[in-house]
Amino acid sequence: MGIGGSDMYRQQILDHYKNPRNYGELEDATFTHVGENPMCGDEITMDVVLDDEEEVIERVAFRGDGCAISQASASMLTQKLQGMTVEELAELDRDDVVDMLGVDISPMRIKCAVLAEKVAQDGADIYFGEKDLDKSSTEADE
Amino acid sequence: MGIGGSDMYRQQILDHYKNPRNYGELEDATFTHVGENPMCGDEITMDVVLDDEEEVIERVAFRGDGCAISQASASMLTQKLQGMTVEELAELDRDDVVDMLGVDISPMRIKCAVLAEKVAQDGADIYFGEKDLDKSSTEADE
Amino acid sequence: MGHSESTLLDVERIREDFPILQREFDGQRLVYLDNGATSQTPEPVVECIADYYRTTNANVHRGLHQLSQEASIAYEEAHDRVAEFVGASGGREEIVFTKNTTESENLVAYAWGLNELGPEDEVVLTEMEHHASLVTWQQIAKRTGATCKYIRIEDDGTLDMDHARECITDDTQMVSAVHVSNTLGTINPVSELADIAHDHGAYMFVDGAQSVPTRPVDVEAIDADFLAFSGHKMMGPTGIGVLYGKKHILAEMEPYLYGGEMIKKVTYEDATWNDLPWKFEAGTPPICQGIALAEACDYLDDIGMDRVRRHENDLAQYALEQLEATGDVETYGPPAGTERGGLVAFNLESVHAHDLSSILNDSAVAIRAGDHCTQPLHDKLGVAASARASFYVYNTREEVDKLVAAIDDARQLFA
Amino acid sequence: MGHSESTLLDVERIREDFPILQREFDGQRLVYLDNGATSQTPEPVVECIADYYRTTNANVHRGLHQLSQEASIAYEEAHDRVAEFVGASGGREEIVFTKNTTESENLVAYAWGLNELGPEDEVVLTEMEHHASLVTWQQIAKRTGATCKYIRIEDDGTLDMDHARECITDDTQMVSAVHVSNTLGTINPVSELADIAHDHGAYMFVDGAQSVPTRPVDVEAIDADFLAFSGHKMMGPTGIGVLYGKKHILAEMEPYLYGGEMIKKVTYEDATWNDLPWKFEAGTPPICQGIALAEACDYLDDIGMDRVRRHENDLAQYALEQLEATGDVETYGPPAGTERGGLVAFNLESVHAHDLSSILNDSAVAIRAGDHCTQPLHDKLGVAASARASFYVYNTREEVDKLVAAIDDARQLFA
Ligand SMILES: Cc1ncc(COP(=O)(O)O)c(C=O)c1O
Ligand SMILES: Cc1ncc(COP(=O)(O)O)c(C=O)c1O
Repeated sequence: MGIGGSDMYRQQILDHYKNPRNYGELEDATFTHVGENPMCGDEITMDVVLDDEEEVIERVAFRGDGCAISQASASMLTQKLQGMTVEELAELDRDDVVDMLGVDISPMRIKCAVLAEKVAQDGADIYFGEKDLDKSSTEADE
Repeated sequence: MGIGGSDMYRQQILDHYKNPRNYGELEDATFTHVGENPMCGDEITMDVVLDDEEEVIERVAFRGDGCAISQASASMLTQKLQGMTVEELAELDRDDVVDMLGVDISPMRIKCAVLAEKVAQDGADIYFGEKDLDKSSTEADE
Repeated sequence: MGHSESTLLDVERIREDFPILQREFDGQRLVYLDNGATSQTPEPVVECIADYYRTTNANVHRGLHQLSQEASIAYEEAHDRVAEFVGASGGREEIVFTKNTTESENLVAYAWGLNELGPEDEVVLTEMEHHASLVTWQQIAKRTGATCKYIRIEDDGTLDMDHARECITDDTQMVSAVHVSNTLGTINPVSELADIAHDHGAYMFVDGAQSVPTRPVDVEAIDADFLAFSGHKMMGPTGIGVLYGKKHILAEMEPYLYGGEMIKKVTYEDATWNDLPWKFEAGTPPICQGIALAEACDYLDDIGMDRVRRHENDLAQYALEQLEATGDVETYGPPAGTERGGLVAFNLESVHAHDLSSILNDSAVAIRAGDHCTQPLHDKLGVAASARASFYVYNTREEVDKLVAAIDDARQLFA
Repeated sequence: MGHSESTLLDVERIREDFPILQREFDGQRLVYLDNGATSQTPEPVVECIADYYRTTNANVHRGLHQLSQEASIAYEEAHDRVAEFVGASGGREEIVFTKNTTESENLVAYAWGLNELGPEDEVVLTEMEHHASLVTWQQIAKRTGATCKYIRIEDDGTLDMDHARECITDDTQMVSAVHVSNTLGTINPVSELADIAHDHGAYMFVDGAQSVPTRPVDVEAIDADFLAFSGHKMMGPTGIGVLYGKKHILAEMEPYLYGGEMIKKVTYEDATWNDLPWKFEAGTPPICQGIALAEACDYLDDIGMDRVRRHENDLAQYALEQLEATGDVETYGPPAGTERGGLVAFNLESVHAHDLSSILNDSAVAIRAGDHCTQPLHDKLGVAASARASFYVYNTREEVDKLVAAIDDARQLFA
């Protein structure tokens, strides 16, 4: 197989793309954040509800537009994040996203894959005051 | 032989370089003009005396500094110009200069070879008002 | 190579000069349809490059030794060859070698625009400009206080020439238009635009990045004041671009990059400038790339640029018909039947262009997906991205069929 | 290639990689001593270039197809490789590919200088600057009202460091100095200059055109803010140069060339910029040339840059001794015994440098004659031109002997 290609488009990814989980808005979101890949036009908004101690992620929803990789990744991430701690979210990296997707992501598509993860992390960072509030929108850069 | 090289340095050229003819100044010059090859540092000043009708070149002298090709070419030109008409001077071109030198001039040295001819021509043009007087000094550009 | 009198291209013979076209991925032969981004390089050009380094390599202009003389003459004559290729009768003095089309645009924007534009002035562009001219003029305008205006596009992907006549006024100093759109395939009436520009005393800059490689272009017939194009899109190497400029305009322009070769005299206090075109080629130029570009011009002229043009249009029309026949593919630009550049941008209804490109890659079909450096045009078209198949002399109708079949695979996968 | 543990170069083995060195003119083997102008290109680099066009050629960054991915990865990794070569721990984000050293200087002069300099500001250069930095900063200073100052040279060709400390003041915004002089061979204390510059809040720009090819250079050890060099002087192709810049400085700098690849978002009204280093690489970059430059770095590292340095100095010392022994040759720069770059500029009393070079060419000895793009320095030395022999790893003492013998021929001819 080549570096890229439809190996990426396994049933699970297509399923999440066509039937995104947790798609929509959470009115009681603790924080909301939006991000995009300017070059691709992918865009994702994530709503996250934390528990009262603000330590554990209770519910997540997303909405957005873009390629199958970015949208499926967001959909799968909403499931994965449920029940995770904020600390665990902060530690997620590119490898975790690729593991979650369960396919090889070609180097040129990795930005699409990690967008949702970045949006969730930046949203949390901004909420907890660790990031410049100016940075009102996230750009995937790896 | 290569394109360039000591084929250029035949006895005649070396002789004119070492013993330049008509080297010096003409106090009664009808016109005087100076020119240079900025890249090479060659510099030549030519004094020309015309006859009373201002048609025929009576005497020529030059002075200057530079490589053997530029200086020998100037020396030989002072001889060649003697007795020529101003019109004939205007018609001289690069081929005439190469003929006069009697050797193949490498393309990268042609500027050195034609400098003196350009100086004489521009000097005449300026004197007869055919060239911008601003152009007070000549640059070989071929 | 030598081509017969026939007006058709001998594609099989041409393909032999491009070893890269024999590459296989997973047993499938490469179908290279990304020529609008960069063209492949024929053996004579590759050999010219290797020969240069093996036999002639030296710095130019000033060396008096044999190698430098050979390299200098070849490099200088490459300017003449390129001048001839685009009909510039002024020869080398009208041809500046840059690194790409983008730098050619920036050269004029910096050397002319930054010095000449002011708050009263206007630069007129088209809505289909590539970022190379759009961003450049937009930013130089911002710095000088000048205004950018954009000539509207009609629904069929052609320029609204009435709007062009409205936009271009006596305040207009520069009109910059893409000759062949790299997204729509539209062939713009640049000669007519040049007339309008000149009527108002403005300069005409033609972005020839997609036209010079694919059709006969004659700067003097167009009456363009400037023309920019890239070597890598016309079978030449990367790292070389061209700026054609009318001699009297280039002569009056301030220099752009400063350094060696572009000067005449330098003191610690000031400097004077070299003759054309060297005044605009500071430092050691792309010597090998310039020489190889001249070789690419030979290769293309040997095929015949009119043959190239017809082949381009033929494949584009065929692709357009095949794609439109599917029913769920939207194509952009002039409709089938109107001559266009050899490219078609499109979107498959159910599949994002990036996914489509990734899936096509599985069938070894190489297309481009994205905004093709025309983001504002894509915004106007209402899409974030599109897929684009772009053809060159070595492409065939069979390859278009493979493209269409691979699109069908994607359609099935996402169904 | 692989070199033994010995500290000496295996010159014969190296020469096998350079077919051009086998060229003969009139039955005489080429003696190429013009490496300061451009170096020759070893087979691994030539093959890397040809391979690129035969197997990988595609546009970079955005293509999702296989070829584009291969080309993109190779091109991006070339930045990392070059970063490693000069000790830039920030990797690709600190390495911008330009077309040559000259453009690297202009990039900073335009993107930083034009925006940041004003009438109160000073740029400090040295009297031995190459036109690439001298003319660039002089002209950008003229446009911004800033002042240029020149650090004096001592009689032995070294910088007067007391004068450096006088010149560099709190008004100084930029110090730009050549690392190894291409005329004098002097190795300047750029790290000391950087310290002085930084004490006054100024940036330090190092012109590494002659140092990076010939010795180990570590930007972080020098603490240079910028470093510029050219591929064609270090066994790489023409058409590629490098600008190293500290990441935080590059990040804050305005862009330079506008166009595709360097943007993030574009509308008809405005644009935002891409991440480092792409923000400074507008349009299709010199893809093949960047990849080949990385190959050249491999080739040089395989020899070992410290070995290169010693070989350079050894030949320069030997040439200096031989030339001075003749009695009628004036050499410039530090005297024999002081380490220098691998070059010697000189004049034979009775023969103009241009004539000398033409005559040497008859013995197939290739040297440069002229002002070597240091006109003001030549004025200071009181000569219009000089001859220059410059060495690289494939040169030998025997070749220096041939140079000296050929000079004797000229001496006889003009006697
Ligand atoms: C010291 C120095 N700086 C700058 C340059 C300019 O390099 P390039 O011509 O590759 O831009 C050179 C080479 O001529 C040089 O020797
Ligand atoms: C119409 C048009 N203009 C300009 C460019 C820019 O060319 P380059 O990237 O070679 O500078 C391109 C190619 O991408 C193009 O298609």
